Amino acid sequence: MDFLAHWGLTLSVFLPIVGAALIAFTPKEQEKTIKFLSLAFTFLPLVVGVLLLRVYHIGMTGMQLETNRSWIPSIGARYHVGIDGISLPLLELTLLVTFLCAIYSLKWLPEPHNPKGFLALMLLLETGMAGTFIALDLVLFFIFWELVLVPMYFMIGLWGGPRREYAAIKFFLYTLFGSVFMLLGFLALYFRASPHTFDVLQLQRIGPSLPSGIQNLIFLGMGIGFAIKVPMWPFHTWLPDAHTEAPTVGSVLLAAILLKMGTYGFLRISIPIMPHAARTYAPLIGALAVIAIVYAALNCLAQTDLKRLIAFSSVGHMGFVMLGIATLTQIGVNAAVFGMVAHGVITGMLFFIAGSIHERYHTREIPQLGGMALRLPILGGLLAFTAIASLGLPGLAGFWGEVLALLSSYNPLSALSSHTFRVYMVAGGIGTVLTAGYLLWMIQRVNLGKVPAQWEGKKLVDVQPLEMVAWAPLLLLTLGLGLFPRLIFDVTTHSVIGLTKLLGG
Amino acid sequence: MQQVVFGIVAALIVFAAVRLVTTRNLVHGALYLLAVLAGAAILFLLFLAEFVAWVQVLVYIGAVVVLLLFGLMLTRAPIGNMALDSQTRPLAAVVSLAIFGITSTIVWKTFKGQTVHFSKPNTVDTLGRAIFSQYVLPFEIVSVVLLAALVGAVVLARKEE
Amino acid sequence: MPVAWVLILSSFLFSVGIYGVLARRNAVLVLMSIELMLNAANINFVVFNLLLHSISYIGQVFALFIITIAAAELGVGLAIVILIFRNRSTVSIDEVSLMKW
Amino acid sequence: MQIDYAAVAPELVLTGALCIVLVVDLVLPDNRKGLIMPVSLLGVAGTLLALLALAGDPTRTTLGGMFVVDSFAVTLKILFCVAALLTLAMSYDYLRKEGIHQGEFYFLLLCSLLGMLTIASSRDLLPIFVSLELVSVPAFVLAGLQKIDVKSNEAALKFFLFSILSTAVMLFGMSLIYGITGTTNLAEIAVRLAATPVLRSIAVLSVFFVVVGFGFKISAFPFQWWVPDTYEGSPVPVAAFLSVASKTAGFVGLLQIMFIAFHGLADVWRPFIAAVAILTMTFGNLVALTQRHIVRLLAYSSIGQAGYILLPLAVVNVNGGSVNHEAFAASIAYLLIYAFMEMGAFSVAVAYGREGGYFIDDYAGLGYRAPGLAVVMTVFLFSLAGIPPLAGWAAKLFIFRAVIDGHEYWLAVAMAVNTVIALFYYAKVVRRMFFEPAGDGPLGVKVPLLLQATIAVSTVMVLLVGILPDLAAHLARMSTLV
Repeated sequence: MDFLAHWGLTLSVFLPIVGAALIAFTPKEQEKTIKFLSLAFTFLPLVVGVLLLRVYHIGMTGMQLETNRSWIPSIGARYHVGIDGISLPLLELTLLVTFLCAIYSLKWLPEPHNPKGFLALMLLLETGMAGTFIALDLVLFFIFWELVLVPMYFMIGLWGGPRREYAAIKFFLYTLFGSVFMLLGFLALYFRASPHTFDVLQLQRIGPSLPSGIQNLIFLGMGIGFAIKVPMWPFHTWLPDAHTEAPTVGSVLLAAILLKMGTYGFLRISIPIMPHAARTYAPLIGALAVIAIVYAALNCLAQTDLKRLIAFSSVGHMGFVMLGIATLTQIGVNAAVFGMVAHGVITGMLFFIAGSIHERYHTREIPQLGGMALRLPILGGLLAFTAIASLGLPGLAGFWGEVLALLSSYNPLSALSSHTFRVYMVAGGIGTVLTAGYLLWMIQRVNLGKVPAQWEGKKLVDVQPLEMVAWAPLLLLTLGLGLFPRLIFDVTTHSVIGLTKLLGG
Repeated sequence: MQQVVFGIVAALIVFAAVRLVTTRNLVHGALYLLAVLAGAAILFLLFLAEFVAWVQVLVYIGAVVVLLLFGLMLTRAPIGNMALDSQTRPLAAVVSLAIFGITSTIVWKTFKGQTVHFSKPNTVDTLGRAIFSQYVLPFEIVSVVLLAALVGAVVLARKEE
Repeated sequence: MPVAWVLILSSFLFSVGIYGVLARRNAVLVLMSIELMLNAANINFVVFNLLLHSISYIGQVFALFIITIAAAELGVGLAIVILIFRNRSTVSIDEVSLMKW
Repeated sequence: MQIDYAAVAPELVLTGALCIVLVVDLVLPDNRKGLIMPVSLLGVAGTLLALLALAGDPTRTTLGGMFVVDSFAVTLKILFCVAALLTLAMSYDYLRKEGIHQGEFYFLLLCSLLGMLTIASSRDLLPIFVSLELVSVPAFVLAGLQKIDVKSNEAALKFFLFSILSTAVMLFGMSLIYGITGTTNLAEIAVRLAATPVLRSIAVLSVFFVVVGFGFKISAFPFQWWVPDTYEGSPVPVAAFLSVASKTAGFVGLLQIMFIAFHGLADVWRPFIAAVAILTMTFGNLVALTQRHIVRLLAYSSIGQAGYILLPLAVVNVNGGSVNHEAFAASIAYLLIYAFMEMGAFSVAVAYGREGGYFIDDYAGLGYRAPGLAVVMTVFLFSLAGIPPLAGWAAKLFIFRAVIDGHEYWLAVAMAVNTVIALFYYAKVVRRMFFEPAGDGPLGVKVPLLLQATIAVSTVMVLLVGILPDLAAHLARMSTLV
C-alpha cells in the first residue's frame, strides 16, 4: 500500500509506454502477441488505477499520492505528480477508455492494417494523456501535453479518412501553436515567481500576489494553448476535421480525453495561479463558451456526416464545461468537472457507435443510413440511448453537467457581473434546446425512415459480443452517473471548494 | 619627409586599387594588385615594420602574384577585354561609398589629434623573440594551416589518372 | 604625422575591396579584391603598432600572420579555380551558379 | 617560457595523429588505404581521452596566457571530438563508394578538428583568427573533394570566397579594436573599453565588423548565401561536419568575443543581434519550406537553428550577472544538443542517399520500405522541430528561458512562431515517409555498420537528453565564461 501511495500514479502512467516499447520490439508478424501486449498494458494501469482508489482519501482537500523527486535541477523542474478530486476522475476515465479501445482494437483495426504501429501509438498516447492529469510541475505537464501530439498526428495521418493528411497537420499545427505560447506563459510565470519555481502547488501560493497586468498577460498566453485544445470558439476549427478523419479509436480518445486536457489546464494551472486574471477574463470566456454552444448547435443542424455532427456537438458540450468554469463558483466548477467526465463517456460512446456504423455501411452520410432501428435494432437502440444522454436528458450522465453549468451562471462569483452571466444562461438555454433538436433529428434520420435501396435485402450484422464488452462500461457509466451523480461530486467537491477559495468565492 | 613619402605612396595605392576593381583585363588586374602590395610594403617600411615589409615583398609579391599569374595562365582564361563586372555595380558603389564614408568619418573623429612618432625601428631579432616566446601558439597553428593548405592544394589540383 | 591619414587610406582600400567583391563576377578578380581588404587590415595593424608603441609588437605579428595565412589561402583558392576551369572552362562566378536557393 | 604540457596534451595527440595519417597515407599501397580510417579514429579517440583526463581540473593557462583550458574549453572540445568521430564513421563507406581518397580526407578533417580545439581555448584575437583559418582552410578542400562533380567544385569555390571575405571583414574590425584598446587579449579589451573613454562610434563600428565576419561562419542572415549550395555540393559527411562542427566553432569564437571582450557594449549591439537572430531564423525556416533536396532542407534548417542559438545574445546585460550566465548557458546547451540531432539526420541522409537518393520525393513510403530508418529520421526531425520528449525540445526550452529571463518577450514570441513554421517542413518529410505509399525506392535499405553506430549514438543521445535535459544543461552551466 505504501508503495502504491508513492509510486502508484507513476506506475499507472508509465506502464503503457513500457508496453509501447515492448510492442516496438515485437516482430510485425506476431499480431497476437502485439494485441495481447496492448491489452495487458492498458489493463495493468487500469488495475493500478482502481487500486489507487483504495489509498485515496475522498474527504480530503489538496493533493494526495504525491511523488516529488529531483528531475532537471539546473532549470528547477521536478518530477512532481499527485492527484486531487479534480484530476482523479479524469485519470480513471483515461485508463478506462484506453483499455476499452484496446479491447475494441482486438477485432476492429483501421486500414492500412498495421496493429504494431497503431497499438504502440495508442499506448504512447495513453501515457501522455494520463500524465497530463497528474503532473504538478509545469515542465512535466508540458512534456506530457506534447507527448500526445505525435501519436495523434500519426493516428490521424496514417489511419484516417480521405482527407487525413490535411486533418493531421492541422491538428498538429494548431496544437503546437497553442502549446508554444503556453510554454512561454509557463516560463514567464517561472521568472515572475519568487522564488523561481515550476511547481504548480507553490505557484498557487505565490501566483495570486503577482501584479494584475502580468497575470493578465500570462493568463492570455497559456489561455491560447488551453483554449485551442478545449477547443473554444474560435479556435475550434481543427476539431471537426481531426474527428472526422481520425480512425474510430482515435476519435474516441480525442473526444473522451484529449479535449479535457485543455479544460483541465484551466482548472489546474491558469485559474488557481492567476485568480485575478481569471476574474478579468471570466466574462470573455463565458461569452466564447456561449457562442460555442449556439454556434455548434447551428452547425450540427447543417451536418450530414455523422462523425462531423458528433464532433461539432463536442464543441458545444465543451462550451458548457467552459461556461461552468467561467462562473468561477463551486457549483460551476463542479458542473464543469462532471461535464468533462460525462462528455468523455457519452461522446466516446457515440464515436464508437459511429465507427461501427461505418464498419457496416461504409458510409457516415446520414441521408444514406436510415431505418437502422429496423435492420440493426441493438445498434440503433444504443445510438438512440447515447444521443439522448448527450442531449442532457435527466437521469443520464449528460444532464448534470449542463444543467448545473446553466444554473451556476445565474449566480456567478460575486466579483463578476451577474447580468452578463444571466444573458449567457439564457443563450446557453437556447443552445440546449437546439442541441436536443439536432440530436433528435439525427436519431430520427438514422434510426427511422426508409432503409435506403442499396441496403435492401443485404445482410447487416448487429452489435457483436466484443463490441458489447468494449461498450458496456461506458453505457453503465452513462446510466450510473446520471442516477448517482454523487459518484463524481463526492470526489470533486472538496477539491473544488479548495479551488474556489483561492478565487475569493 | 615621411609625410611626403606617405603622400606619394598613398596616391599610388589609391590609383592602383581603383584601377584593380575597374580594369577590364585580368593580367592588368594582377599587376595593379602588385602595385598595391608594393605600396603597402613601402608603408610598412615607413612605419618601422621592416620585417613585415620584407615578408610582404617575399610572400605576397614574390609568391602570391606569381601564383596568381600562374593560375591565370594555367586556366587559360581569356586575357583580353571581357565582361568582368556583374550587373550590381551601382549598388556595389553605393555600399562601398557608404562604408567608406562611415568608416573614415569615425576613424577621423577618433584619432584626430594623434600622431605617430618615428622612433628607432625594431630589429628582426626582437620580433623573432616575440614570435617564439609570446606567440608560439598562433605560430604552431599557422604551421598546420600551411601544411593543410599544401596538401589540400595538391589534392585539388592533381589530375586524376 | 597624423595617424588618421593612414587610417583613412586603409578605410579607402577596404571599401574599394568591398566594391570589387560586389561588382566583379570573375572569381580571380573577387579574390584580388579581398586581398585589398586584407592589406587594409595589415596597414592598420602596423600603424597602430607604431602609434601605441606596443612592446610586444602584437600589431606587427598580427600582420605577419595575416600575410602568411593569406598566402596559404590563395594557394587553395587557386587550386579550386583550376579545378573548376578544368571541369567547366570558366571562372566566372555567375556562370558557375548551378544552384540557387 | 614554461609550457603546461598537460593543458595542450589533446592538441599534441591530435597533431601527432594527423602527422601519422599523412605518413601512413604516403607509405600504404592503394589497396590497403582502408587502414587509414582506424588510425584516424584512434587519433581522435586518443584526443578525446586526453581531454577527459583534463575534465574537472581547475583552469589552466599557458602559452603566454593565450591558451586557456577551462571547463568551457573542455566541454566544447569534447563536443568537437564527438562530432569528428561521428563524421569519420559516417564517411568511410561513403568515400569508398564515391571514390574519394581516404587519406587526404581524414588528414584534412583532423586538421580542421585541431583548429576547433584551439579556438575553444583561445582567449586572444590572434589565436582566434588563426584557429578559425585552420578550421576553414581544410574545409574548403573537403567541400571540393568530389573533384569531377561540378556542384562540388562550386561548393568549394563559394565556401572559399565567402569565408575569406568574412575573414577580411573580421580582421579589419580586429585591427580597429587593437587600435583603440592597444591589446588583443579578450579580457584586456574589456577592461580597456571600460576604462578609456573612447568614442562609442568606433567601438561599435569595430564590433560590427567582427560580428559580420562571424556572421558568415555561423550562417547568420544576410550572410548565409553560401550555406545551401556548399552543403548540397559537398560530400554529405562534409556537409554534416560543416553544419555541426564548423558552425559550432564559429559560435565558440563569437561567444568568447562577445561575452568576454564586448559585453560592456552590449546595449549597443544587443538590438542588432536581436534583429539578425530573428531574421536568420525566419529566413531559414521560410525558405526551408520550399526545399526539395534533403541536404538543402537540412541546410536551411541549420540556418534557422543558428538563429535560435544566436537569440540569447540579444538579452546580454552590460553589467553581467545571472542573465548573461543564463544566456550563455542556453546557447552552449543548444549547441551540444544540436550536434546530435543534426548529425543523426545527416547520417540517415547518408545511409539512404546512396541507394535511394537525396530528394525528399525519394523518401516517399520509406516507412514501409525501411521502417527503422524512417523512425529514427522522424526522431531527429521532430527533435529539430522541438517536440518533447526529444532533446531538441530541451534546447528550445533553454533558449526560451534565457530570453524570458531577460524580459525580451517579443523575441520569445517571434521564436515561438518560428518553431511552428519550422514544424511544417520537418513534418513534410515525415509525411512523405509514412503517409505515402511505398514508392519504387529500394526495399530494406542496407546500412553499413559504422553508419548504424552513428545513427544509434545520435538516437540514444537525443532520447536520453530529451528525458534528462540536465545532462546537457548541467554541462552548459558549468562551462560558461561569464
